[in-house]
Amino acid sequence: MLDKIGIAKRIAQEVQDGMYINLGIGIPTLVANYIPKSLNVVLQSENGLLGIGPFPTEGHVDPDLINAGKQTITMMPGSSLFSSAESFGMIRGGHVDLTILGAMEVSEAGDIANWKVPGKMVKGMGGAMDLVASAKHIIVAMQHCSKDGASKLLKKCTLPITGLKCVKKIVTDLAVLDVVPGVGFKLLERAPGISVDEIKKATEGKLIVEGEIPEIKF
Amino acid sequence: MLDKIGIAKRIAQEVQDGMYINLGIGIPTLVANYIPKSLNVVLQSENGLLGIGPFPTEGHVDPDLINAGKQTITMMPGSSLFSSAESFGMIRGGHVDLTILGAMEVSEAGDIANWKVPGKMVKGMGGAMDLVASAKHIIVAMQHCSKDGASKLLKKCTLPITGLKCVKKIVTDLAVLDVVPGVGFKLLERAPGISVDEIKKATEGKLIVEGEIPEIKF
Amino acid sequence: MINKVVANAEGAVKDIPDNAVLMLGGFGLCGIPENCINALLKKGVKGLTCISNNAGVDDFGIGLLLKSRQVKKMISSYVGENAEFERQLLSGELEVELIPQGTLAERCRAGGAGIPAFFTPAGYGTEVAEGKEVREFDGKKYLMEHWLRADFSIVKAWKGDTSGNLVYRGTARNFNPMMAAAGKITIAEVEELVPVGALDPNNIHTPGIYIQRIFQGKNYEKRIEQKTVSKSA
Amino acid sequence: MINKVVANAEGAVKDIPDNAVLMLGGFGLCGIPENCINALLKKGVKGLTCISNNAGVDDFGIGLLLKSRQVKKMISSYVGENAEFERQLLSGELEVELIPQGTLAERCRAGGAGIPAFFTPAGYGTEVAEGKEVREFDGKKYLMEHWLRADFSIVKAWKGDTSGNLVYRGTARNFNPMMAAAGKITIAEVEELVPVGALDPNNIHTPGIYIQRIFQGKNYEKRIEQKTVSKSA
Repeated sequence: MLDKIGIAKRIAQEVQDGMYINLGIGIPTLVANYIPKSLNVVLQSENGLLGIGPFPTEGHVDPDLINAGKQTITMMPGSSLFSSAESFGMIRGGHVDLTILGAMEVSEAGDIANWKVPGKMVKGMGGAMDLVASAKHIIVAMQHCSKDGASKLLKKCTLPITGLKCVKKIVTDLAVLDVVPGVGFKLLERAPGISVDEIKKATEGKLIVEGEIPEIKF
Repeated sequence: MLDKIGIAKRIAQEVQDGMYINLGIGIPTLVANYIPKSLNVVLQSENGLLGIGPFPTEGHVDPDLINAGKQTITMMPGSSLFSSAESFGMIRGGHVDLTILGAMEVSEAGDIANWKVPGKMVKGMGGAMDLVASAKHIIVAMQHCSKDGASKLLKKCTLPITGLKCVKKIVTDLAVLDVVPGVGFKLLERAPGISVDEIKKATEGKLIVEGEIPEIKF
Repeated sequence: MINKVVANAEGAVKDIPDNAVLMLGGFGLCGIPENCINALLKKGVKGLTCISNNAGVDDFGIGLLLKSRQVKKMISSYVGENAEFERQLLSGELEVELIPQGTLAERCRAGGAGIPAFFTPAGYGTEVAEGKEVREFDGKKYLMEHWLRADFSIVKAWKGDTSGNLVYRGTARNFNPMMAAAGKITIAEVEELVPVGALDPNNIHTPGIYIQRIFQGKNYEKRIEQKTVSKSA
Repeated sequence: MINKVVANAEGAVKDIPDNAVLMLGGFGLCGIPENCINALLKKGVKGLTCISNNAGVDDFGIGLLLKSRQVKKMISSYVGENAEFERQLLSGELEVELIPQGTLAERCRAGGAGIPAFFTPAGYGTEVAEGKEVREFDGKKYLMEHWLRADFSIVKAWKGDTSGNLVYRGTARNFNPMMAAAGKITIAEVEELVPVGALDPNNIHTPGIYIQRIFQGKNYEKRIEQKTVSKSA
């Protein structure tokens, strides 16, 4: 089973040289720490920055420099700053190569729900709907099941939808899966110590298992 | 009768302090020379500049600084440069207070034709259609009649239209007129030495003459 | 150039009436018009509709106007981190319209640029799409969204000249440029007011044509919502 | 940062095929990609559709590509000042689509920003409106216009860094930023190529994400179409 850092590390393996990447809040933010230094990638912050750098050291905090999670950040050399309209133009126009975000549910069609739980306080969708509607490639970082053991990889989402047919790949604490349109969740890799049967049990949506399923390698 | 400079001088009287103004090619460009120095106005060039200054002196010509007529220009202190999308956003969004342009024909409804003569080479509308569709206030500088004496202030335009019901005021070699929607051309002033009868004869569209019509004063 | 300078925040907001529709720049607490928010608080204007990506926190930013019950409606993309907000929302005192962040940015941009409607894929298939026209282009579904405009837009810039040309700093730019263009009257507060000619024309973020009033703000707190530091240098 | 540098114009345009749809930045002869136009001329690629506000003059800019019969279609707002152009147009060798300048700018912007269609008042009631959907908003009539995108966009900037961040100069900015974002592949030629980190992040006009290839051009002529001077200093 993977912890949050494990999920982040495994997603970091998907990153390719030359990519522009938008990282969501939570586990996706951690991915930045595990991207090999040999790769040249640029991280986008949808509030108006290309080139997110590490968090600042204590003396270098700048209130005018935050990420989409409102955390203080720094800029890499070669960064650019722009308005929210330009930023979402970039996202909507398909210029961002990879979007990594969290989810509460994903359906076997690739629908995602991650913005609202009925009955709970609604905080808003922020940029999530724009991101999922336009991203060329979306990887979801999530727990395979809820705390009470219910699967979050479903036939159909039960929570309000953020976007339809958009998720391409999922990395959970149990497995790595592709969403194959019209087919279902295709199991690619097992988390260390997790059996195919355990993943089957934890997946409500249609799970495709073909041949030997290897364990995730780091 | 007014010459081109006379028309430009009379239009300059319409300019008010604090205005942002777009000047078309030809007579409208001349208007800039006669705006009283006491007025603070800003001239917009739709290729991406607010704050057009005088033509440069010989040693200061800059190929990267031209107006919409492709003439070399200078910038006033406090200018700003921007893209064509921003520039026409400004125009379309109604931020430009006054647009002054030339016309081949104007109808009594305020329609304007100034971009195309069938049978002649079509050069394109440039920014004219955007300007007339969006300007808050449009003043047209034109000759009252064509070279063969035909009126250019018509019931209906005969040439392809640039925009509908947009012209508010016209200054010709013979007269100053308002376009009153649903009514016609309202005669405001006569050019020096021109009688009301001469203006009537030169105007095909409906001309409204109420009371004494004063001569243009400079 | 045209002089747009007013003395201070109180002067800048003095004619904002009850029930006005306002746009307020900023993302989180970054790039928000602190001085004008305080002046609105002091003035006590009521029934405001506030278009702003966020709603501040309990004791800072738009949160202050919520606490004093001056806001009737929020139009935002993300409004967490605010207990008083939640109380008013659940009790029905406050209306909230939630809009995807990119759609909000583009609707403001459309308002300033004279585009009454446009198509975006964001929100298709979600409850955001309810009642909206759906159209397909090149095999993909889009929603028609309308422009947003405001009676007054209130923006915050780093530097500005007396004719209203603005330069923002860092990620404090965010929604400010689009909102500056989408207000019938736009008020800019700046950290540093400079004479005309002091800013490079090539590097103006908001041309002065969009600004009707400008003043140099004071006592900027520039509060940080999530101070996050790394240990290594 | 990602390195996008190619050796020269020839390398930058080498895979542009016959019948490609190109966007070319510039207004008049100001801010046009001189080096790439010359490389296209040398390469002899044919059947091009060129989206560009103007079509150059007889012996400079896109006019050179017209003279060598490499252009099938021009999509522009104003195409005067070009005798060869006129001859080809009248003889039917060249197709021309004329678009109001602001609509052209906005259609390019929409292409880059993923907006398939929007409404503009420009051209309502004129022959530009033929076949287009008309819709009324707040009592005013608008046309629906679609995005424009290109197989290759070719832009010219003043300075650029190796990761593709661009800064334009003066009114040479014009259509370049929108076209940069609207190309599947975008090539930028710059007067000065600088290392990553040399440009101020706050003053980038085109973020590098839009640029796939960049090179430092040479021998810029920067021809002036209408040299106009005043006598007094």
